[in-house]
Amino acid sequence: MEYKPNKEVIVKRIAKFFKDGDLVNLGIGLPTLVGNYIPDDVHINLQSENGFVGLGPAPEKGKEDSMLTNAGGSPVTLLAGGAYFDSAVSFGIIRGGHVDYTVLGVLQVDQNGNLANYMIPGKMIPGMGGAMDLTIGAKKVIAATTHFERNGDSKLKRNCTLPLTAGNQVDYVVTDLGFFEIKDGKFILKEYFAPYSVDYILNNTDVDIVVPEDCKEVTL
Amino acid sequence: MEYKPNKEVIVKRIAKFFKDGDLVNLGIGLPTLVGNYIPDDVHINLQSENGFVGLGPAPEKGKEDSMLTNAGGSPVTLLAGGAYFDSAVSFGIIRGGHVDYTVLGVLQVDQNGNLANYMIPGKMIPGMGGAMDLTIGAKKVIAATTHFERNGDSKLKRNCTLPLTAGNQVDYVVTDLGFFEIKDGKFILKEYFAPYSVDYILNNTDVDIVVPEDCKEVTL
Amino acid sequence: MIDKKIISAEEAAGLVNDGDVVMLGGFLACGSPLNLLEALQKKGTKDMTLVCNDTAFHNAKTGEMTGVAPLVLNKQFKKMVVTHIGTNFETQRQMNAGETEVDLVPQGTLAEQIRAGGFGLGGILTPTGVGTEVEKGKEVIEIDGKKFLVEKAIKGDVALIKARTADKAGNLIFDKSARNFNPLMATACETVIVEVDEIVETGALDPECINTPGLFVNYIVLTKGAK
Amino acid sequence: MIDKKIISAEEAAGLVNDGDVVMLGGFLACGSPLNLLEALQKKGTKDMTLVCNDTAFHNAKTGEMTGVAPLVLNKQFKKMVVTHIGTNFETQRQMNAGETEVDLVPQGTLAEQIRAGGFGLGGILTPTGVGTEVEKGKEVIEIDGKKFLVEKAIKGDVALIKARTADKAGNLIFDKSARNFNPLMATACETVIVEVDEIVETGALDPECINTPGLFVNYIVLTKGAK
Repeated sequence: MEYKPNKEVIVKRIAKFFKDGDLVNLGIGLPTLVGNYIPDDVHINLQSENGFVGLGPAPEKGKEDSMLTNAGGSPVTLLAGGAYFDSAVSFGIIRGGHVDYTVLGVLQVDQNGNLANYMIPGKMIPGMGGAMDLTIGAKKVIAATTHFERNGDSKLKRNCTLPLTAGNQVDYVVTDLGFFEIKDGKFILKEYFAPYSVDYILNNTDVDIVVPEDCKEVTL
Repeated sequence: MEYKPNKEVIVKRIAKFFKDGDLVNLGIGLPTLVGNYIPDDVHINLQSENGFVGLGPAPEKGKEDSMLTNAGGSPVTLLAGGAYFDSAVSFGIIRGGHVDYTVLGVLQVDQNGNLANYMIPGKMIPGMGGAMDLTIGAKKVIAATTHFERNGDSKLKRNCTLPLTAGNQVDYVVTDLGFFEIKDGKFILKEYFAPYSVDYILNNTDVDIVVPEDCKEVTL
Repeated sequence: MIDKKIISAEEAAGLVNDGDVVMLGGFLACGSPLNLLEALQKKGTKDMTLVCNDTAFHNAKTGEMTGVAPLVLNKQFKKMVVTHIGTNFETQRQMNAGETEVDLVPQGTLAEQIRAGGFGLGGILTPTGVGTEVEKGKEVIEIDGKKFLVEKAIKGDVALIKARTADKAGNLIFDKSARNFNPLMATACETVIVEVDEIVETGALDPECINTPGLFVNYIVLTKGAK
Repeated sequence: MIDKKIISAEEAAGLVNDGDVVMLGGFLACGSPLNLLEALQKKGTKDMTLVCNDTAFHNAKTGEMTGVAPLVLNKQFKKMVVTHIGTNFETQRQMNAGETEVDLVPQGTLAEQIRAGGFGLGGILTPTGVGTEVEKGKEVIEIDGKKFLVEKAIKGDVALIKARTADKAGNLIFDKSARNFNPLMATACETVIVEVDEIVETGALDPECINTPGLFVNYIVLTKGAK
């Protein structure tokens, strides 16, 4: 079986995490796409760390407001019941544990819940932006990533080698192969995504993976 | 000459300190009265540490609003250009050095600029409220006090014996006998108030007082 | 946005347990949730720790009381963390008699400690209180030659706050000087109960002017206004 | 209330000196004072230290730039204290080449450091950055078994901020997500210059909704709005 990156599977699965009333922060890039797959009957509150809650969908073409953007700089809208605030309040909400879930992109994530996602020394230095606060502060941290790098290496590691965004904070990892919980220094495989098998995941990921009895195949 | 407490002299003199645009915080009690004597042609901005700037005079009888009081709990008004904020912002303004003058009451003030005004252990414990932040934070601290206690002791001391509100922060002391600057561990007598004389002050105040050449008599 | 639960003052009092750390908004009772306090007084909840700017007014001569004063007189608090008790002779009496533990905290420090608790900071470094009784037992850090006290964050079990208006999603707008500690306390407690004068539809409040976003609020109690 | 001075963008740029620590509001240039930046670029002020969320956009392929990017390209900064430079390849290039000192700071930490500077705190204790590169060279304090970094307050010489509306007394109201760091920076600098879309009479703004009281503002620059 050949691996083909599939971001849609990742964001579709993550979109099923949330329940009514959850406050959720979606990181820039892949995580932002999760917002497009939230079930219609689930009402979550999205935070934009540049300064508001009640983040709504992109405006109609021609109705963009340059004074209302998401953390990636793209025009968005505000839902009824949303509220604006400054950056200190925004990160107070984050650091204070008021965000139920944050979904973050990944350079590396390891079986101890360490996350590296803000720099490759000497090469790519985007900076941490809000990622360090989000990783430390959110009640649950979901790492969202394609399972493999372009060169075929797994992004799931025994130990991150890149500079950490935060240590021991990642709760869940969702890749295009499966959904993992991180517990006791291991990846617990809760679901594997068709058409991949448990063996395919185990054979291609050099980390400690536990496959519990209730691990199940899911088609997304 | 017999001493007779005269609070009006104190507040009248203090009211002459300010210039256009100064942000001023007047403590509870005697200092609050300073607000009644600001010259008509001087426009200062009064802060109320319970949460606003633009403190105006007491409302007309019958127009009191229980949701708008000063730090002493008395009904007040808001001037055009005033703004409300929470207690963290209010004390951020104070601690951050944005208040030009604070005028505070006194139990004891000494020649090193130490102020004691929040408790007499075992006897009277009002608590420091905002006084510690104001004393530490305001650019200039004016201590406002009758010169003597009821038993005849001077409130100006060589060393405070009561618990300090803050150390080395008082810049000026205005009593009903004179106006002192505190400098290099001494009280500098800048003005003495009729009908008292320099000698009267020196003979009745057991502290180090310097009388500079330009010390002058003032009638208030 | 999900609607918040609207409950009665009595139901709200039922959410406060004996021994809870209770943060109470208000400054000399201006901005205190008076109906919640009355319900808590009736219920007789005890051994609470009070975190509040002050203990309101209790006139020694006339016996008149405002705000939290009746609960102080009832000895419903085993401890009070306050900045000023000069207007309540009974609090001073209990403190001097050693009947109740009273921590006196500078007002700006208390505001920052509560904010730090709500905003995930371990504490703040403040120059306020250096060289005073407040310094006792605290760590002192020197930064660029200036001394600062390490003042730790404070969190609570229940916040009892007062706002002018809530929308159904729990967004709050306060009222003039009645804002004071209320928005700070809303960030720092497990359960946040707000007493309001009116509830409006979600979306009716100006999103630029919301002092406390609904995410901080758990329950709304609608009263006919402050007493 | 005393009126604030209304000046031109060019006069404003004249208030910024070579070597100044300049705090710049905005998040990817949303809420940056674009006319002030243009004037500062023309004037060529140099050796500044920039404190800002980011260095806006500079597209490596097209050369398109927004916000502060032209000043970065001009090398008007000797140092930049920022949280994110992923959208400006030139900042990354200067950092990697060692041409400009770039301090990367977690966004929530930068916000608190600026607020601490403005509000007279020596710093704050934050869990953010513990066990990462950010911890290096910093004091770590343990409170109730949890580790926190001591992050020091930051102050600046000049704040260049953007608001939607000022009244003549300098009270400010911002605009949606363009608020971000602007109100924080207004507290933390010796000189505060605000670029606004409109100036109204003192008293015309709702005193419940003022994000930055006029006491923090020194100069107002009226422009025809954000570019």
